[in-house]
Amino acid sequence: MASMPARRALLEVKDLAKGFGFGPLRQQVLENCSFGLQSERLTVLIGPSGCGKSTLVNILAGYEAPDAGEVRLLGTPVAGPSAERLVVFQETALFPWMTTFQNVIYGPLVQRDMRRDEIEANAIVLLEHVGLKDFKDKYPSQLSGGMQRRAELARAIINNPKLMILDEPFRGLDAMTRELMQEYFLKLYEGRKQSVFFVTSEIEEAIFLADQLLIMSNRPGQIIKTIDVDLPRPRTASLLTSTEYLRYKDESLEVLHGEAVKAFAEGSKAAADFLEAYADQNR
Amino acid sequence: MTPVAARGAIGIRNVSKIYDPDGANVLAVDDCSVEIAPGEFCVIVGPSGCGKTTLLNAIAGFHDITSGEISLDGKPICTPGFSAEPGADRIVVFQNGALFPWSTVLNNVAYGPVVQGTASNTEAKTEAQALLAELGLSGIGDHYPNELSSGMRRRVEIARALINDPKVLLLDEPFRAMDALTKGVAQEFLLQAYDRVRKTVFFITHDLEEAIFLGDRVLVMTTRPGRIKRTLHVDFGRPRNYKIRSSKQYLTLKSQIFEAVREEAVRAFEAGERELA
Amino acid sequence: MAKNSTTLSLRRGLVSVLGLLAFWEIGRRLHFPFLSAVPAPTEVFASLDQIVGNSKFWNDWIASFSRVLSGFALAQLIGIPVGLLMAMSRTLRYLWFPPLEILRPIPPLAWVPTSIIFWPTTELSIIFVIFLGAFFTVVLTVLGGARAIDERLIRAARSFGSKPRDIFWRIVLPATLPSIITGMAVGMGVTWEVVVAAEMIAGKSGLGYFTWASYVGGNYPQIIVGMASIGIAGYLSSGAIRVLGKQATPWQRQI
Amino acid sequence: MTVIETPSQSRTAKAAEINSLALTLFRVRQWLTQSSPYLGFLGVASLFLAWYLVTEFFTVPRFNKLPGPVAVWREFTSPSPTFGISIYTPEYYMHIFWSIWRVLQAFFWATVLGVPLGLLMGWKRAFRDYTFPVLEIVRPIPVLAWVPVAILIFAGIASREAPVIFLAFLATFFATVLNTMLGVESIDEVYFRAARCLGSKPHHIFFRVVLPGALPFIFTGLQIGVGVGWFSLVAAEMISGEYGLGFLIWDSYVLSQFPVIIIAMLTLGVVGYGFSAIIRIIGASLMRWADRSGV
Repeated sequence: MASMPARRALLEVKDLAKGFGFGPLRQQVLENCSFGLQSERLTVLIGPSGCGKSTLVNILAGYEAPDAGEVRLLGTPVAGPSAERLVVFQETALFPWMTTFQNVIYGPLVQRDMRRDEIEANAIVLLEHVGLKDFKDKYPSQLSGGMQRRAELARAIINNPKLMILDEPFRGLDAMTRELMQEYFLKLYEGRKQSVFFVTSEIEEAIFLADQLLIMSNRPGQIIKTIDVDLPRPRTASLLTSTEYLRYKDESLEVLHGEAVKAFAEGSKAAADFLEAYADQNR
Repeated sequence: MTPVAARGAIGIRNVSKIYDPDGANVLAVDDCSVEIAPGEFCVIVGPSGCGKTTLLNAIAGFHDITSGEISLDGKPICTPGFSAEPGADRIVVFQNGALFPWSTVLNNVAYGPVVQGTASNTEAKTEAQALLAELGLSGIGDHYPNELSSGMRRRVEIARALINDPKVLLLDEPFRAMDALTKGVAQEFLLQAYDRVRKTVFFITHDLEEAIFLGDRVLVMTTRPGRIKRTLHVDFGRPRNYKIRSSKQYLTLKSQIFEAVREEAVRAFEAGERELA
Repeated sequence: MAKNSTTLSLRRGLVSVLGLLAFWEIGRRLHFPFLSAVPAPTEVFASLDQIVGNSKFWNDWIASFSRVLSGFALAQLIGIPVGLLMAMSRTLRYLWFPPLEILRPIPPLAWVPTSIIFWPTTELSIIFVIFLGAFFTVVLTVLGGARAIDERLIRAARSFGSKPRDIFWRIVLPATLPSIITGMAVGMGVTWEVVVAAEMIAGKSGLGYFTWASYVGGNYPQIIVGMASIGIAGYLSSGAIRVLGKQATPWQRQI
Repeated sequence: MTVIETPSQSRTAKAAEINSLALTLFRVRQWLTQSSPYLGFLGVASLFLAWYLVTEFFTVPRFNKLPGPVAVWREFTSPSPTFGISIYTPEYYMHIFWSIWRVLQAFFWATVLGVPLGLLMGWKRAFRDYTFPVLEIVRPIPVLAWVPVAILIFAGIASREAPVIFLAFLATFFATVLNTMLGVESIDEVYFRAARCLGSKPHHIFFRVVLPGALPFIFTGLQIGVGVGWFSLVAAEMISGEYGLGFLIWDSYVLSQFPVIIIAMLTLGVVGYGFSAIIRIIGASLMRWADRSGV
């Protein structure tokens, strides 16, 4: 792995561990999971379904506390959610009762550190940038899947988070819309100095977007391989048929396929439902 | 060598379909013609709204067509004003799954033979048990569908179709809701079930990768109104496994129609945005 | 295709309703079992002009509506905050839910005697029983709605740095609005059930009393007029709430 | 030729067993350690305490006319109660029996007539067109507005039971029909298509898709129906009954035997709660498949 120029480490994760349940039903979801994120780079995490990716996202975002290990953002330990680490969820989490415009201005509005007209001006510029200007007074239910995703990206970007976390944002979109959304997202990312932590289970998507690729093992999840993807930027669709892209795909496919079969075999929902049941307790 | 199917030839000749949702008649499929040979794995790929589901529903007998004719082994099954009753000779595996949530895996698989009267309740159950075992699904017979993962549910649904030995298997984006890794393994399951007893397969999808990996022939559809834009013959030979995904030949095939598919995707993406907004 | 199928079902509906009325009329005339004592549509219609003419009848409408509205409004004013409080704070929920669960299954009308004993006037006692009927419905529906908010929306709001008051006013309240409206619509239905019975048992005025008095006074066609009026009044008030509800939740209207 | 072998098949089944037993154990432990049971107990205790303070201890004006918990308890548990109603007197159980017996009859007829009607209305468009408008016109009329007409309808029959049961039946019937119809309409079209693909005849579709698919809604309808039926029964008994808890409440009021009113009210609450709990349990056991997927 070529030695990368020493960039300031944005986020350090050391020996994270997280489990649910009790006694014989103890389900270890994350086990000594460690990695680092460099600032202004697009790091992609890939792993089979049920390997603890979403749990890791919840810990980084501050919604859940790990059982062991720690997460430091620019040296200071992370505690609870904050606008420095914003999450774009899998299914849309736009507020259904607010229009697109009200959704986008929500963050700066509640932080109350900018005048309202300034916030609204920023929002208009951003909506123009993501091509949603003439949908600003529409409700989320009136937007297509692609448009909802773009509105959600705008809602996060307007707060200039130090780290943007995306938890399989394009899952559920059909393959074609997904490819176009990936290009769209890259255009947005490559235009700004933004550190991104992107979680996915699609190999093609991971390599197409990533500067650095982290591969996670099956449950209990930990980082088992790191690949530096130095494909040229800006990345275009034609890249998908180039040989280097193919090489990276082969390299990660080898590791991932074994993990996928294990996850697929263990596919019974019984364990997953137990975790869900545990989650209800502390709501 | 696995037995080549002698039946299940689908003839689609100049088929068009106009929908009339409250007056604004929409041309969904425009003059499509294709002859699918018995035992052929034919894949239709295209953006949403390109009429691929309309074609599948017409073959399955859920609605008629406005012009043209669809025949199965020479017998017309769908013409303007007429559509043959859906039946066990052409079974659909639906996009979000249609296992009866209220009956166990075993009763689901045994459903076909029981209602058709081709087997008694117990005979059907033993037959179902055997098929499940052969497909590596033994041991989950008395589970309910909601207790299984999406990958497993999809395999049971394919088994539920295969037990009736249909002439044609119609698959409507069966792996769409799955994450990529589960999807890859589920696709391999379908291929191995296909190799077990050759059947005509009519498979529709949004995903070009999936189309090339699975199909003998790939038809690219245009955005509404749906026309067959390009045809691609895929001869990887059978059986196939995930290794071919990174083979040179796979990539050249993909690049051949990548542009054609992308054009339609972009048009649909823009149309979709306008249509919905 | 869609257009003529709605006219078809309309026609069928009309046929079945008219058929039923005809059957009722013939049944009364030919003294079918069960129908012989029930006044026929024609008799009811004939008695209409006499009733609609006198103002007492309309006073009964006003009496019933005023009781329903006061009891209902009270139930919303107290019930909605209680429901929201129970959703927001777990201790309150654990504290208040069991007592509510004990009182809820007791049918509101079982409270009529106790209410008469307790309250100075019968008017107040009827309004109290109406209040009870709507109160339990609203509290439980609002509680259910507030607790069913998608966890990710709360988490997203917290990530943006929302203060607790932002979470309540900008997230919990709007998200619960649809279930508040459902609670009101269902509650309104219950209040009409209760007011009719309470007026029959202990009332001196109102549509329920009118219907019962018509029976006691032997003026049977008026019973049907009373029943129809109560049905229309109930339908109008629930309908009004649904219309208000649609205005208050524009995001729910599918384009 | 085995497809991707899944060694874990037996493990999944075993996991399911451990899961449900240990899960309940875990839940009980969780429940005990948390504050919910103690707070709940505190809530109920404070309700009864407030009742006691207001009626018997401080005898606040207005409240003092109501019987307090101690008086009610003493009456309820005394072998020779002043007003003849306590756990020792057969009359108490006779009233309970009458009320339950009436609700059971109403519930039976509402199910026998309501469920098939609801299933057909949900399944066949034509059937729905003929029946739904009539139901929609009659439904808004509060059940108790029917009391006078019910008496007239059943005037011919000697027993005064018929109108009371008819009223409870009406309430339960509407709830059952509408919820059953909703249940059928909630079944995803894809299950009808899948069944037709597999060669089902119409009667297969009715018994193997329409009925099971609507089952969760049918039980919701029955549960609401029992609640509403119980509600109407009490009023009907108050107005024109001879026995039953509703009658007991009104009769005790007229004879100003106030503690009995409270006894009858609390009994109504407990028996009503028991009824809907029984239906919930039957429903849950019948629909194991729906418990987690929340169809």
